[in-house]
Amino acid sequence: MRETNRDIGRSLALLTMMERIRAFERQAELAATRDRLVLGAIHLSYGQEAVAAGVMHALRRDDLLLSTHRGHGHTLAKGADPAAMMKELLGRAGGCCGGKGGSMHIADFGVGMLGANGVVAANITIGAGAAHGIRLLGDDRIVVDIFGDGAINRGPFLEGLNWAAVFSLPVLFVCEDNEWSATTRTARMTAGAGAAARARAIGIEAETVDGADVEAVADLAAELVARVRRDRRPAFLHARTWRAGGHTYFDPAAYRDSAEAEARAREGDPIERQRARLAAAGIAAAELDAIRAGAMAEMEAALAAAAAAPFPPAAAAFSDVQDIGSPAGEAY
Amino acid sequence: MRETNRDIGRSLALLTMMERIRAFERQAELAATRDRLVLGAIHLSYGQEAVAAGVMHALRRDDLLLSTHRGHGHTLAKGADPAAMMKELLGRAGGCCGGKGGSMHIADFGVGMLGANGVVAANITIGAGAAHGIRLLGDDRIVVDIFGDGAINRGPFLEGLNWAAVFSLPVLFVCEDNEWSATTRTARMTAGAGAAARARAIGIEAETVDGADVEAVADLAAELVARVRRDRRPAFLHARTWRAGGHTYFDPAAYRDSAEAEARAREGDPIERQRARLAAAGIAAAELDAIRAGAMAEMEAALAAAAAAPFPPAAAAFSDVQDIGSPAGEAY
Amino acid sequence: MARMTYAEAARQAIAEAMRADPRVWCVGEDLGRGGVFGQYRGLAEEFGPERVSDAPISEAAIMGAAFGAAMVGTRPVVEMRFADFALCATDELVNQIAKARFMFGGQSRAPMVIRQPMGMWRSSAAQHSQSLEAWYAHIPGLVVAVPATPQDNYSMMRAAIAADDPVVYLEHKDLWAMEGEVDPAAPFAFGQARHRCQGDDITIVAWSKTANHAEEAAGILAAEGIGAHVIDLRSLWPWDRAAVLESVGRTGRLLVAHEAVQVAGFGAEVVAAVTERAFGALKAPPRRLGAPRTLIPYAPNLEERLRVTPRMIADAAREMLA
Amino acid sequence: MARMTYAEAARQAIAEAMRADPRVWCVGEDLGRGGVFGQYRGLAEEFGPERVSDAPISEAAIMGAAFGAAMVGTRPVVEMRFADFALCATDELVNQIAKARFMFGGQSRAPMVIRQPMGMWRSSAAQHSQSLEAWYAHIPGLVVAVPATPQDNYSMMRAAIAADDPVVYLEHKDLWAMEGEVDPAAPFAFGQARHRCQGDDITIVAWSKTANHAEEAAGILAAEGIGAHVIDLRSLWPWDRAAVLESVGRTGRLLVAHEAVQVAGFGAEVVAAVTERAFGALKAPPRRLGAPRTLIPYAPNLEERLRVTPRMIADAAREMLA
Ligand SMILES: Cc1ncc(C[n+]2csc(CCOP(=O)(O)OP(=O)(O)O)c2C)c(N)n1
Ligand SMILES: Cc1ncc(C[n+]2csc(CCOP(=O)(O)OP(=O)(O)O)c2C)c(N)n1
Ligand SMILES: [Mg+2]
Ligand SMILES: [Mg+2]
Repeated sequence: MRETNRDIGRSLALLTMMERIRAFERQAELAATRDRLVLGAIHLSYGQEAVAAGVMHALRRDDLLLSTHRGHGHTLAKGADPAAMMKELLGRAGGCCGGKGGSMHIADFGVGMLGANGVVAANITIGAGAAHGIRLLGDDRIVVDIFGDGAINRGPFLEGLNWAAVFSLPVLFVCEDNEWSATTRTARMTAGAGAAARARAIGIEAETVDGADVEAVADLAAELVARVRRDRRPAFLHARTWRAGGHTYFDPAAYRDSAEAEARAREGDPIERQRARLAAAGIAAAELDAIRAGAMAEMEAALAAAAAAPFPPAAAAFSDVQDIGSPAGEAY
Repeated sequence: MRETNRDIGRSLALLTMMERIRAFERQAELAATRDRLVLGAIHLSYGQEAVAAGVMHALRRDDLLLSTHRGHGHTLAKGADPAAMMKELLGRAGGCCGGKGGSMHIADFGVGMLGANGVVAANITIGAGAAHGIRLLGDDRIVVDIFGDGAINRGPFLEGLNWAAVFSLPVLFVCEDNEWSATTRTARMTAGAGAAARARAIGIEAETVDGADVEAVADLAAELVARVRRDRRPAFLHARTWRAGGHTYFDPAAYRDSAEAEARAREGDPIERQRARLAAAGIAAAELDAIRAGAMAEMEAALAAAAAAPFPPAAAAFSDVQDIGSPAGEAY
Repeated sequence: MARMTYAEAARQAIAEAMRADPRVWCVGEDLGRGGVFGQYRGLAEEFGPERVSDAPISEAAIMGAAFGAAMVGTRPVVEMRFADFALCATDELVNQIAKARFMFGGQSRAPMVIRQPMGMWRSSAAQHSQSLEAWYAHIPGLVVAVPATPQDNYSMMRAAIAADDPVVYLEHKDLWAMEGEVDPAAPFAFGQARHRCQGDDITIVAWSKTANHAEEAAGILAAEGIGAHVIDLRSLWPWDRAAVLESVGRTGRLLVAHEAVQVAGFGAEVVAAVTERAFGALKAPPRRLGAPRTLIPYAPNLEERLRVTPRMIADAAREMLA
Repeated sequence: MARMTYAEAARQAIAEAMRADPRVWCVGEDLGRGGVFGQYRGLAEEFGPERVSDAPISEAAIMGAAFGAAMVGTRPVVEMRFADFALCATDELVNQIAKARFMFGGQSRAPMVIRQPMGMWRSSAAQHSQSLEAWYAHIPGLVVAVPATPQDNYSMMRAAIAADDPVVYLEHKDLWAMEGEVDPAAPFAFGQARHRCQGDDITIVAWSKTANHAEEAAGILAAEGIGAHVIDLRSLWPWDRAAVLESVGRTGRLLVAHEAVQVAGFGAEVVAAVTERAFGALKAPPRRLGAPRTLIPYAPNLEERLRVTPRMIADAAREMLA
């Protein structure tokens, strides 16, 4: 039964990662709402955890990732340290960007996470370019470039996909389709058959997956990642999911039908689905609960550490701008 | 035989327009090379005249047109005065833009020609917007928005087509596919199945036509224009053609295989094809020659008039900038 | 005369313009739900989704399409959400909208208001905090509006919508909730500064949020017996050079304060233009206060470090009088 | 030491950098055929199409992809063809490239040269003629290079490629064919001006093509017995304020000349910075010469009307000494 054990192991690892993502974001939300320690906007990925967990599971640590404003889950799943991430959200020293970027610019180059982005779709061309760099350097890494359904209406979607296809670059584009663009239903503002059809028209093979099913995401991601790594050309993964909460932590999402929203969130909760699957496979409820409790404890500790961390030193406002003409020397 | 007479009439009109476009551009080229009266770049449409003549034939005078850096033919076919156009190319008073725009910004709002554009693809969103304006105003005009094959790799292609489809706007997009983007073969830099496939993926019906066959262009354009006018939603026309000359008048196009280029230009010459068709339909060679001679004479006169025209008055450098804070009052 | 917020003042100005002129319409992301700062609240309900139009996340198309619609005779109010995102549509704004009328020899017009909420606002970090008014002042064809109060956000929005020119309309995000009296009949013309307070010792020139800080600084200085003449430019092109020259002619001292990066900021233009023309009147070197040439950090303590405050303005003024 | 054109000087600098460092590569439209001004001639033949890469007409992707490739350790030279088209990639340049290192707390670098041929050039009209150096000087994170001679286009291109910062590299289209001696060993550092000629009566500051005009103007003035110290800034950030202050300390007179629109141009920064710091040394009001705030027309006579010429510079200098 080696095969089954390995499968169960993966299933548990995927569940664990999803629980950690959700626990991280719950703590981030509490830091914002209860503790008022977060001033800027943070975008939570409740209900979308399977995409982060499933896709990142397919990557090597030295593979690269670029993400969006809603990037906590991706970053954590790529291997970043939650305490450093939480410090970043609180703008503290020791944050993974030294407290200078915050939630929307979270990055951990040490694990190949080359940054969230505050500009929708901007990471699409940048990620294609990271893959271009890999091609020039000649190694076998690949890039995962994640964006939302709203991003497919911006020019960089076309330009970045065409670029990747023309130059035959090792990049897996992932459209995390939660059906919403802030307060707008994306479908109302999007013509045609959607993300995958657009990718195909630009010559990139595209597959759609149920993003609430972390096993399906992990399977498809593994296949596409292997294909991209082997063939050195782009592929496209369209993950259908649902944004369980508001656009930002302070958005009550009053603009959507709450019955529908709740039903969709309930049916599409990837964590509950995975727990049910594992329970059916014979994993004890206590073990599943322990995973959750462990994740909670880890993230509570991360928040505690972040809240206790000092703010960055004043000089940080002038460092890491540029070498030539640095404001640390001459700022006016 | 009323039907046939009407057909012959249209065929002659299409030939006449193509001859006028070619004669206009020959004179423009002479103005640049022989007379050195044109300083800026001009982009000639030798070999592509059928697209201009065929598409514009389907439009009403009050319909709108937006075009590219290679827009002389479109502008003339929309009904602009060649003498005013030639004056514009020479930067003279009486030019259709007062000598302030030149070849790349040629425009004649009086015949619905809302401007050529020096930025590739920029006219795509602007044209969609003109159609948006028509929708808001509630009249039955339509917009034709022309661009080259190179433009389909810029973001505004995606954003403009999606906009037109989402808002259900009366615009006919025309991709004038001459296979070249300046000195680059467009296919080398373009992934996927091309312009029409991309349009379809954005939910816009698209048809391809042999752009060397002016009758075919005119037929398809008539059908699509009627459809756009009736259904008030966008359509897409992909015209396959061939740039017979260099990118600009001073580009010898040494980078392309001259045998292939010449063969393609010969086979694809829409004027010779139309002459042959009309000859086969019984039109006397003398009549066809007279059309050509008439066009030549008209455009020689246009150039003579332009060369004799004065340069714009110095004050023109400060007019038509803005009402509020006009540099005519305070320029520094 | 009514008391209202800065956001509400512009909202009412738009609503009134839309009632008066069916060609006026608004377009931008999420407008149907009132806009990301609530600054369009209720407009979709009153005017319908065609005239208060949602948009795809397509800044280039929002800008470009609105321009096309303006050329055929409508009068769009374009919402860019954050001034930073307008950089996704710079070609459309700078190469197309600003230039078309001139390039086409006067055949076209672009009567547009391009709203770009700007400035630092509670840890929004480097991609959501910029103040780029100097850029737009440098571009011929554009009018640049930088309102600082509810009254001005009302009057200037009305004037911007009425204008036949493209107006880059920069509201400061930190002012949305600011309250004040609004007189709908108050006169306004672009290029006319507002005299925030009178004084004969020093001229302080500012705009947008920093004009409010300058007024506060004048209060501090007044308590010390120093009279500051605070001029809120309100628009940067055209700008009220005459008012500044008149004031500096009296005070002999010029201090310019703004939130944007100081290097190549619009403060440089004010100092240069005044020095060129009123050199003889100056009793002390003119001075600028702007942000250092660094990026805007997320951490609140660092962000605070980059702000020009009323105290900094008062301190600089005092030094100039010493 | 060899005689060559401005275009050739940069070409050789790139070729040498590419020979020395396999991480250096070039990307832009039509580079394989030598680039639109021939400024990449022969490079594709020597280095192959991967390192001298053609690109689709996708300025946003050219800029964005090159940035991604820079973050993983390559060193791209990005070609924008005309500075005007860089406005199709403003988000990528200003919101991404300039800010990433700071936002990510120093984790990333963007060693990039962003070539933007600028300036008026034989009736290129409003969309192919702009000079926007002031914009980039205003953006923290960017280095701004404005070479005026073959020597500097060689030395500065070498320095720009060697830099770990993003360098906005603005070559003037009217200088491509300018010839001059180039010493590959000549020292250069950003922020060090070139003293074009010495003089004690007036300081003339300029850059790019206008620096050559300023030198010509100094010749006219010298014949009349007026000594002009002409400073070619060469880079606008960092800029050699020390050199300008030293000179104005001697001459007491400052004239700044540039091709860009004068309003909110970088000349304003020079005048403001000098006036703030050397007010006491000034014997006359400082003065700027730039383009009027209008768009660049196609007609040659109108285009000429907007140019700052050697004669205009000499006339202004004479007036300042009168
Ligand atoms: C260019 C740009 N336009 C607008 C915004 C504001 N904005 C932030 S997130 C968002 C919605 C994005 O939707 P989607 O891409 O589907 O991602 P999601 O938020 O659903 O994860 C918008 C409009 C932005 N950040 N960048
Ligand atoms: C945004 C932009 N990038 C580059 C250019 C330079 N340029 C002018 S025409 C041209 C080729 C355009 O090819 P295509 O769209 O096929 O039109 P064609 O010239 O073949 O008519 C290029 C690259 C430009 N004008 N605008
Ligand atoms: Mg979404
Ligand atoms: Mg073409």
